[in-house]
Amino acid sequence: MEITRRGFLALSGAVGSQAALGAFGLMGPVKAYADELSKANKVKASKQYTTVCAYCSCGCGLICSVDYMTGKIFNIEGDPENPINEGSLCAKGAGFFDLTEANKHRLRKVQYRAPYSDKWEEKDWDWALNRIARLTKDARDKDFVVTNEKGELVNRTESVAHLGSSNIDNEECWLISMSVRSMGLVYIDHQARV
Amino acid sequence: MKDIEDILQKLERLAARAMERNPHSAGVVSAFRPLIMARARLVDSLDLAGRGEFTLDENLFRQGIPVARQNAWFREDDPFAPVALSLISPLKTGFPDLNSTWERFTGLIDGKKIVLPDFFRSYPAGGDDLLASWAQLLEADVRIPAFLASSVARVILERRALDWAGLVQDFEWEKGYCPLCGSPPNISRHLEGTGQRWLHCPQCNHEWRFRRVVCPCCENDDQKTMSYFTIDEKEQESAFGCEMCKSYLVTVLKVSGTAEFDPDIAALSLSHIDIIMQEKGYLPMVQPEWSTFA
Amino acid sequence: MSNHSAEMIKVTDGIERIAHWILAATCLFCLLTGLGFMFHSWSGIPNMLGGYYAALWMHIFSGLAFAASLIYGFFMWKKDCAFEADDAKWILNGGGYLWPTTNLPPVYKYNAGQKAFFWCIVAFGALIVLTGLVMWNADSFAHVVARWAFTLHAMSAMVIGSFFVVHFYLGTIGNPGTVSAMFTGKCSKAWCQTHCPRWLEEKEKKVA
Amino acid sequence: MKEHKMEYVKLIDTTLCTACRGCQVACKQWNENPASKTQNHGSYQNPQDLEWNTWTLIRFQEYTDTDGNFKWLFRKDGCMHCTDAACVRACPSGALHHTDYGVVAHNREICIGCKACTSACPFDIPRYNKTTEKIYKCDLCYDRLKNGQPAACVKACITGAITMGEKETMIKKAYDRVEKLGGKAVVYGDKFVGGTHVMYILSEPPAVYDKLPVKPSVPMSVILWKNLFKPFTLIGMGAIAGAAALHYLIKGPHEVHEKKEGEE
Amino acid sequence: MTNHYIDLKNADVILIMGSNAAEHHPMAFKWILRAKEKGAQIIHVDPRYTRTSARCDYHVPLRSGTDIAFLGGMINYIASNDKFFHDYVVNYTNAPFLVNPDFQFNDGLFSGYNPEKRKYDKATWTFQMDANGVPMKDFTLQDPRCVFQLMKQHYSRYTLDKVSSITGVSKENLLKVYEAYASTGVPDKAGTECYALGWTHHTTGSQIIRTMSMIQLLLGNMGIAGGGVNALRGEPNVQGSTDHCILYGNLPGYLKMLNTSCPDLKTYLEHYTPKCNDPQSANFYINYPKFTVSFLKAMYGDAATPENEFGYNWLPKLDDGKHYSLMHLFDKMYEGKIKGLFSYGTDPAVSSPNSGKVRKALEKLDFLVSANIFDNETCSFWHGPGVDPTQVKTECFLLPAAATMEKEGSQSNSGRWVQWKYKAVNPPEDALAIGDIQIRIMDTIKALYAKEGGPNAESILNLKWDYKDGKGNFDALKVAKQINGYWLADSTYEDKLTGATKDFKKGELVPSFGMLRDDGTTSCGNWIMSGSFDEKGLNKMAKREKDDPTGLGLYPNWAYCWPVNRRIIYNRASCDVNGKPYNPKRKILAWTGDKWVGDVPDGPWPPQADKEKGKYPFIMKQDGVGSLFGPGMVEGPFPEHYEPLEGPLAKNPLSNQLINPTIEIFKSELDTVANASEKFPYVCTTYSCTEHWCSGALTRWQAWLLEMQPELYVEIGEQLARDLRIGNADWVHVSSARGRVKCRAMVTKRFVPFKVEGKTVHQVGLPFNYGWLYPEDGSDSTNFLTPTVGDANTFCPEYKAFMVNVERA
Repeated sequence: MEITRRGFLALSGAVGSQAALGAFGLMGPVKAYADELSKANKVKASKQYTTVCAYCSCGCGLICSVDYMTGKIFNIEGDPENPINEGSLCAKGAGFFDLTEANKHRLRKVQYRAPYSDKWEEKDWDWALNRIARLTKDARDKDFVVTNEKGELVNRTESVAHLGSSNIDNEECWLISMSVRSMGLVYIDHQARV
Repeated sequence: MKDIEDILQKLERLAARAMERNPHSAGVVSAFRPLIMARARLVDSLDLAGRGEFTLDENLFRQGIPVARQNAWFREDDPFAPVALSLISPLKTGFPDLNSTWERFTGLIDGKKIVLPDFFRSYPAGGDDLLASWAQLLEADVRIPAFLASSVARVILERRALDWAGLVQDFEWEKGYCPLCGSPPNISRHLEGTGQRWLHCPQCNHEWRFRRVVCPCCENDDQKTMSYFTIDEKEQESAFGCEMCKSYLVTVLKVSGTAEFDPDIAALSLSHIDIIMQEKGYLPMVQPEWSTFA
Repeated sequence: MSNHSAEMIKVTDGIERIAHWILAATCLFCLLTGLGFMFHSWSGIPNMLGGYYAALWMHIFSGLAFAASLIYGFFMWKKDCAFEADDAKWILNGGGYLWPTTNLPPVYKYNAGQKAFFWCIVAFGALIVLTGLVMWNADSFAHVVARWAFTLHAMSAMVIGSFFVVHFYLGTIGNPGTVSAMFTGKCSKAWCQTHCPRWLEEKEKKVA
Repeated sequence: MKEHKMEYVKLIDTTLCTACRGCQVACKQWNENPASKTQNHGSYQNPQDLEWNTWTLIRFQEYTDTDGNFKWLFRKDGCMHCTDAACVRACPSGALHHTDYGVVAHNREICIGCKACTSACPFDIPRYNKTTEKIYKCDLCYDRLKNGQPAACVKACITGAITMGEKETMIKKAYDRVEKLGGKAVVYGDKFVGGTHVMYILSEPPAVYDKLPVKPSVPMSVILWKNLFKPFTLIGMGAIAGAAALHYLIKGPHEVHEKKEGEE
Repeated sequence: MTNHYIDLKNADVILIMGSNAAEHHPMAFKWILRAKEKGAQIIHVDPRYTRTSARCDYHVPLRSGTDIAFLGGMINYIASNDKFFHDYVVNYTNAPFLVNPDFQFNDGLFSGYNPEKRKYDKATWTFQMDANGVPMKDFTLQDPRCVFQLMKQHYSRYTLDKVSSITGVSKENLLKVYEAYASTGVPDKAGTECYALGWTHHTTGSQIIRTMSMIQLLLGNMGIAGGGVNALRGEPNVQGSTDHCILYGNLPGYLKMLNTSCPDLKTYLEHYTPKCNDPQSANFYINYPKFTVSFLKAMYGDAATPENEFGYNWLPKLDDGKHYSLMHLFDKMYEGKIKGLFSYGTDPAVSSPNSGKVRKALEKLDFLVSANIFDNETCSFWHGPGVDPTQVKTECFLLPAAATMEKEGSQSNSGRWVQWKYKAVNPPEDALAIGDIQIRIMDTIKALYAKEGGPNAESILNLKWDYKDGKGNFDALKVAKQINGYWLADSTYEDKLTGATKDFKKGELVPSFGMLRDDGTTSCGNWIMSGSFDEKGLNKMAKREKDDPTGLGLYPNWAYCWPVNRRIIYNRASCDVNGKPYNPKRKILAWTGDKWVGDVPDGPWPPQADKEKGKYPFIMKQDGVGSLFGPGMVEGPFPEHYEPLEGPLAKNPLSNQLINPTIEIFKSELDTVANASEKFPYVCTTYSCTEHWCSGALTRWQAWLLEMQPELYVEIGEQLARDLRIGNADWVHVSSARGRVKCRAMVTKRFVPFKVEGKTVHQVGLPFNYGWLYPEDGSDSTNFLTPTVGDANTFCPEYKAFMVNVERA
């Protein structure tokens, strides 16, 4: 029983054809105003995405409105469909906008501090990744324990540890939990225990 | 129900504010104001027969069959003619240029040349040929009789919808078209605070709640393919656009539940958004009221 | 008219006149701008002066000038305005203005009315200056003090305003020949005989 | 037919408030009021008092009631938007004025910073800013109300302690709630200064809450000032000028008469 | 949580103990207030009167660290006044089981304690088995050796006087709470408990929660709407990170980590697969091998073959009995044995105990890789107070991370609802999602090992690592599907109960963990998350339908709730043995003769009464019933009150065991302890505040939040402040045996002195949200004061009870 979508009430007459009874000129000023708005590109296009708050573990729903041109979030509000918060937010949730890049304290660049130096220097990702891989491999291989004193096969390293985090997504947690174990790390923990 | 005096005053206030806020559409709003007031007065005073005889099949409703589809839209003894006639005077004040047409229309009804029940018997299926013949009688564009018929339908269905609304109160309705009469929405508003999205039906003036990031027309829920257009410095005026079915819906943002709001007046005063969106290539979900007199 | 009676006696010296006119000017200015603030219908005055904000600052500065000149005037006229026994008699007889009377006591320099005017202006002048200062930084005073400052300021304005009109009338057309006292500083001998006979005698005794 | 003006009332139910201060943040966010550098003064209440950039403030109060059980009272302080507002009466330049919806709005352009309102307000709400020389206070988000939006604090409250609606319905809702609560609960706000557009449901008698006047009223000083001295300044001067003129016409000027020889 | 947030509205009595819900879980408190509006009674038991207490019916202050005494008293009250729910306790718990006669308890210790090793030999903690290995039961609960009688006898020592003397709670308050809560021991009443770090931050943390579970079992509150034991956890995805086990002791899905006592897969599976001879016990962990093999297949992909035991020996093994928790990690780092640390999205320099030791330990690192959205005290430890950068050799990397709305993925709230999040915007400039960072780091490391090799390089090289989308970025959907699990070969699944068969092709997704195989034909990254996709690839985590047929707030089609979308765990226990709901008004499940209707049941089997096909409700437990007698715990099958490591008393009023006999004592020179000493006479606890969140590393940077809570403060009772002549808002020093902190004094009526063992004991409290980095003049981490000691089972540090001294600065 498909209800005719288009033109249910448009019993006749083409859509949007302004010509015919222009005699009344009712829409003249409206059309002018519409053109003026479009020309001065006053019409801002945006997208809306649903996400979840990153403070306590209630899991309140949020809707982020993103300006299509600048690609920046300009408004975050409660998600009315989410049955937990039904559109409302607590004080921290309401201030969630301050976690976006609008907060100037957000980290934006890869930073490195050389041994004994007293300042951060900016680096690029490739350099940092290679350096980190080198350090990790050397530290792991140097004290790698294949068998413990009792001669049992253990294949582990106690010289590299991993902390973090219960503030990241499930997929990222699984990726970390699995990849650090493949390297043989045993000192693995995060805030769930704190 | 608030008494009719309060409603009329509210409409008066809203129309005045709309005209002050959007001067460019003041003409449209003031043209339609008498009609809107008349419709409100009629709905309040109309006493339709057969009020209690509506049935509602719950799981049909749950599958998305609106109430009107499960019952007869109109009854033979619905007061089509009196309603039509009482709409003529506001139309005269609103659209003086068409006075001759309105006169002729009154004459034709009195003279039984235009028999309204014929049209409403097969509603909403075609009635195009009937309308074409009325248009010849009226010597006017076919959209005039179409507009008259839809206004009459609006008054009667709005009165009937008040009874139907009671029937469906406690059922979930997840569809994008009106749970009572099945018409797509002409305007929607987002409640301030909770952000709930309420769609308005132009045919029976019923408002129902719908999910936020989903298209009412094709129920597409891929958030990447839906866009929202807002007008700078007028953060309440916006439109929802769906890239899948290329349809749009004028949306008034951040309106508080307790505030005074009339969807019809809002739709008229935001007609510039209709034009902007149609120029961007989107299609309206339903024919805007003002398009008859564009 | 013999030159005798046309002879002009010096009744006020230069400083006295300057003090008087500063006092008068600032008082009038404050009165007008004050009324401008108090009544929206009079908002013409502050707007004429460049808006409420500017008018307020002018009001404050002229208020300070008024205070200075008031203090100076007080010390200057205090002696002559000290009340005497027969001042009461003067008042009882309406000072000769309200109904004809003959037994007016001879007046030294200023009659009882003028003395009353002087003391009222000093009292309410001090009050209006004090409350004005309080109003200037109202938020550093207790609320009840700040609140009543506004009220007393308005009351004093009312009193000073009223006395101002009386003084203006009697100082000009009410007593012909008086106004020159404040312009040229000289009045006719006859004026002195009418208004300040005892002072005139003393003055002539000193000269002689 | 009385032009039925729509009046809103913001009802603050202190028995539902958990002092999460979402309203304080939302108010600052909507009005773009900067945060002030605060210190901990031995209480959760921060900033200490209403300021020019803090228009709403949760007041924390530790209170042991008459029969000894301890209560922690939270009260959202801010402008009460009185019907008969002392500040509007006191304001010489008309910056503070009544608007529709019952809001006491403030037109900052024409405010001359005379601070009459800060001392006149029975609730001690308006705050003066030394640098801008203007006063600041909550305006019930008047621009939002005009758009049909609820005030920012109403939107932010998650326990529903702050609600806003049409005046009569909210007053009825307040009394129903107080009846349901029983005990010493009381409705505060509709019995004085012509009824305020911000009302409280208090769990304790008003006298208990600090900085909450028990019987607020337009202070006598303002009444005297505006109803007596203000009119009488003009009337007084006018009357005396008239009397002088009459005196001049009837009695005539007090002429100087020649002092004849020997005449006393 | 066994239930979830919205379910709180269905409760008749809500006990908030060990939590400050109004301040730290405002949305949960909204649902608690909804219950209150419907007439529920809300009780708050907490050392301090907080904003939660202000909105509860009444507040009961108790001394920090005495929760087991308080709850033990309630068990005693319930058992001795016959308030327990008979039908439920007899059928659904191990109350009727007969315990091994050698099991003893005297003077604070259970049988089998070894003082040197500080461990128990659990041989005597067993049940008497009948001929075919099923525990013997006395359903009349009268046999002195049955669990119920032993429990009753154990808690008979928790008399009102003794409990009042330990906890400092008056007898009237104790009775008031016990009566109110025990009133839910009837079919048509539901009582629930909300706890948080207030309970977990103790050396006896796990046993506190177990005591409450015993109470919920006695009152029949487990598995019903408005019941259960609900943890209001602190972090947005702490439930998810715990499920995927970024924890030393577990593999994703709570599988046990490999240790040296299981050299190969076969012994490992034998060791950890529980067996039960009672046919009516589902003993769902019988499928343990399927979950383990499927995990290994998901990890190593095709490289994992039956021949190499699916890569079992590539994984690292822990030494038996050795632990590698956060406190052990920093202990080893302090000894200089740990060279490198990866610190993602965390701030241990503020949030871990004994910050002094942690910061000294960090200086001994060769390299520190941290990824965060804001800089914090850990990443910048090298220029902290009292640290000379020129002496610190650590190479530090600060990688900019993406915030939650800048990446796609799923997040589990503590009600086990896994909600899908969409990516709204790209992260700023060089910032990347943690997933992207981890993928790039592992790619580089894999390349290095491919080139240069190294010990056990196969483990790294064979790791399945193709989780990138077309453009080489981290693809959350691909990982989510890998977690859900795939069919690795065409196979047909035969449902044992109904006999229906269903065919699946290679590469299709596994619709539920019931279908996993242990022969390597299925892969599943985490068995509890299996079912988050249906076989055709519909992402159930992204579902947004709002229908709620039961009206109890289950919302079955909103997001995905592990396991298998079951919204309330152990929900079979909400019906009697024949499957008829105990409380028809709050019906979440009912047996209609051939199937269950309502929430997803705990397994499809008929109810218990059906002797041959029916199953007991607690399907994850070996015996299928709730454990009043819990031999799984390290410190004893019945929770016993022990004093905190650092407490005010020299002797435990209940026994000669002062502290928990099985906790590990750290012995570095910075781990000093001062129990019952004059120098540190006041009990101290730490907590957070509404305005800040955890270590404050996110909220301290926000002006409007910092304005409301600008500085560290210590809340002191009025009487103590008078004694120490401390005025409100004075600067004071709070010192413990380990460190000292300078902060403001907040003199308040909300802390009251306790009468403990005849002595007046004062308590103070501090938030832990502040650090030296920002705001500059704000003071430093409160955790300079806290001891390095943790719970015996979980090593969760004891932040909530230690001893301090307070004096004017």
